[in-house]
Amino acid sequence: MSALRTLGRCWPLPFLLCLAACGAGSVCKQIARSDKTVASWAATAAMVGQRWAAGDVPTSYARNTLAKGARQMRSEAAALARSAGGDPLVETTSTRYVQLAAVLTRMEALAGTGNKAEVAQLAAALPTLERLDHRCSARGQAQAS
Amino acid sequence: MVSAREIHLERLIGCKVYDSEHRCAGAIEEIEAELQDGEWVVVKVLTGPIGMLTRLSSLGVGGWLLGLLGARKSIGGYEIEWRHLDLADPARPRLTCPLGDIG
Amino acid sequence: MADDFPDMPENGTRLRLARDVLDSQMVDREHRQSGKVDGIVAELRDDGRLVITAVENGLPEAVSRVSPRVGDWIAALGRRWGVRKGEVYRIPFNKVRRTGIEVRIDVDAVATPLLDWEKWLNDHIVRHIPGARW
Amino acid sequence: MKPGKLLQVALGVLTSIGGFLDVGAIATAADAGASFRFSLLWVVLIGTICVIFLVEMPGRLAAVSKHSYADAVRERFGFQFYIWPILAEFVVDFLVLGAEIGGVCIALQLLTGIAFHWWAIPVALAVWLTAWLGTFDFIENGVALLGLITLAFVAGAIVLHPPWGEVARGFVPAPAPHEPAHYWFTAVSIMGALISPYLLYFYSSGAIEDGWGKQDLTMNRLVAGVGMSFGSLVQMGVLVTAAMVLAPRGIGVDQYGQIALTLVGPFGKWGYYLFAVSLGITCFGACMEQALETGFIVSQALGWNWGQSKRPVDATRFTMAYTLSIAASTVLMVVGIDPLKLTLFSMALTAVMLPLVVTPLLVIMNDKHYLGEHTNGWVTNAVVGLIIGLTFVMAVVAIPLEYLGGG
Repeated sequence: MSALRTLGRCWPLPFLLCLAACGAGSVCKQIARSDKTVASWAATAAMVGQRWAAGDVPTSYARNTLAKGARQMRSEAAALARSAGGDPLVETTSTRYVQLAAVLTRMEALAGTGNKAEVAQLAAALPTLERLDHRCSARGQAQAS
Repeated sequence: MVSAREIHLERLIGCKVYDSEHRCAGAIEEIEAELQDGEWVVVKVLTGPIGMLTRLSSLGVGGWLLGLLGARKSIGGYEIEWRHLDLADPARPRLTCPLGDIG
Repeated sequence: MADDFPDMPENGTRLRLARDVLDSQMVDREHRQSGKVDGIVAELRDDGRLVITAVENGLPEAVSRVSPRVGDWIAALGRRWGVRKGEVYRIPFNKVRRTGIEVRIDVDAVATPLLDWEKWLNDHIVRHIPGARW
Repeated sequence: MKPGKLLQVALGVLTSIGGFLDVGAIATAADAGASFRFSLLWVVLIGTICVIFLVEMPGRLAAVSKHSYADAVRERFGFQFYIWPILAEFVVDFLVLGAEIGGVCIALQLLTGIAFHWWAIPVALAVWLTAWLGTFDFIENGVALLGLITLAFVAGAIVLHPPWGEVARGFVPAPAPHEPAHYWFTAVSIMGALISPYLLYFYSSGAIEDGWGKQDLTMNRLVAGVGMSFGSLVQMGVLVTAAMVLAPRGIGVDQYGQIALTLVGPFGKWGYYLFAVSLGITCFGACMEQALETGFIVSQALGWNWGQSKRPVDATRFTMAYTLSIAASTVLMVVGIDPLKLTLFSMALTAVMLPLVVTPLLVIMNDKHYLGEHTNGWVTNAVVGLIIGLTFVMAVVAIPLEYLGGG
């Protein structure tokens, strides 16, 4: 839970960095694309977590999907770092992806132990993060197109 | 085993026909044979669009389409009688007379 | 059936070889599908006439119309491993009794190489798999 | 119309509905709904109209001439021409059959939790066994009737109470609301999934298998028109449920597992299993059709005896053709290639080769040697001309769009 709280408190930082760096169009475009994928997987994890806790989807499906989501997020983070490493905004964004991936991995582990309450809680917290990413990528897109 | 004067007609199709002044009459698209005393004898080849449309038996639709595309005078291509054709080298069929005489 | 082998047309009848013979579906006496016409052989006679002598069936012949080199390559493959030894089978043109989208040939395909692959696959593979004769 | 005939029409319509979806249709419709809500419904509508014509004509060709479309293209255009569409079709069949097998494997993964590539060989064996033992009727009618379960998508769309005004506006062609490259790539993928070459080859072969004659032309028209229209409702159902469940949450379609959520939304636990079974049956039916289609086109191109209604011993080359096709495509899944990526790639490839397959239709359907007095009217010819034009446009834009907007 602490990872979420720290992310929540310092949310203005990536937002401001995004504004400053949006002059570098291609980086913002890359971030926008990665954000879209990561946001999609974060939203998937949120719905899967909630539906698993409600007993609508089997555990194997929930774990597979959460694990796949975490993998996708990590690969987006790595791809972003590889393509535009050194740029402060990219560093912050890929770190955020890795932290999100950690949340998903945690949810997957909890699903393995059948801890519905905590998975539901983590799932509920995810959308706020995911919407934050949207605002940044939407601004990035508006800048880029 | 290909005997001395044996010709594969399927390989003629698609070959371009040239006259003595190296003008092209188009690619052979159809070959016409006639029954003479129990034997089918090649009497004519058709080249170019007229040959193609004959082979695709769509002279109706094809002619209409080509008319749309501005083929004013005729659809294009030639009907070449056998006697005007020289197949000494089957891969490069020749006309024995100038293109103008084919009409 | 009567219409299978109509009597020979009269003299002067015209035949369009590309449209009504080449690439048409061959059907034998027993209505078996017997391959497509892959080639037409003609002979240049001394009197200058070019007389149709046979139709041919064989993958090497068909492919060599696209690319002679690949056609030869397939024929070589056939000679080494093929059931028909890469040979193209010829049917005398006087056995061709009907032309058009279907070419009726007055032969019994089983007695010719036309169905060699069919028989070979049956004898060596298909027949041995349960349910092949359901 | 005699009761027997009415029953045949009803069966034809039902099998069209049950057999309409395949892995490509599900993936492209779900991606469209998730990314653009209802605004691509007009593409499904246009695609369906094209499908109705592209199914009716080969059916008529086969019923009147007893020659399939593959036969006619070789007989009329010659081997030199026909070798290219058939080679292209082999490659697409190989990929699409792999994707369809993948679809069944994913369904089994959803049901059992066992990773999908473990299911590749059992699924391939089941597909092969059904083809080996089943008659064409059993395969076409049996599997397709089971496919009626896909009406769950239509039910899901209704239960979710979509804004019907916005849905209706989706049927009006409109420019991209956002991300134009992805919008048009998705549009081309939907068309590529709908207007697939296998329609022409499979339906003409099917009409011969069913022994259709001139007396079946009305039925052919009814089955094509009514069947395909209802069938497209199912694909629209997939699009609408994705628009209602995935789009608001910003869930994109990167994996089949995410598409399962479209039915979990409206039906909860039941929705999950409904999706898995729908995906499995739909893709299993499509596997049969793709495998048999490979057998049809090679047999008809080379003039072999063929027929799924024949026993394997009576059509050994045809039988071995589809057997090798199933075996080859299964390798794609055994090595664990992602079925969804394979699906979208094969849809784009299909779009590129479509002109080569559809263009000969204009010549053949006007050839009296094949159709006598049942050749195309000028209306149908005009529609075929439009479809050919559309396929050329799709062929030109498919690959650039895949690069720009597909990834």
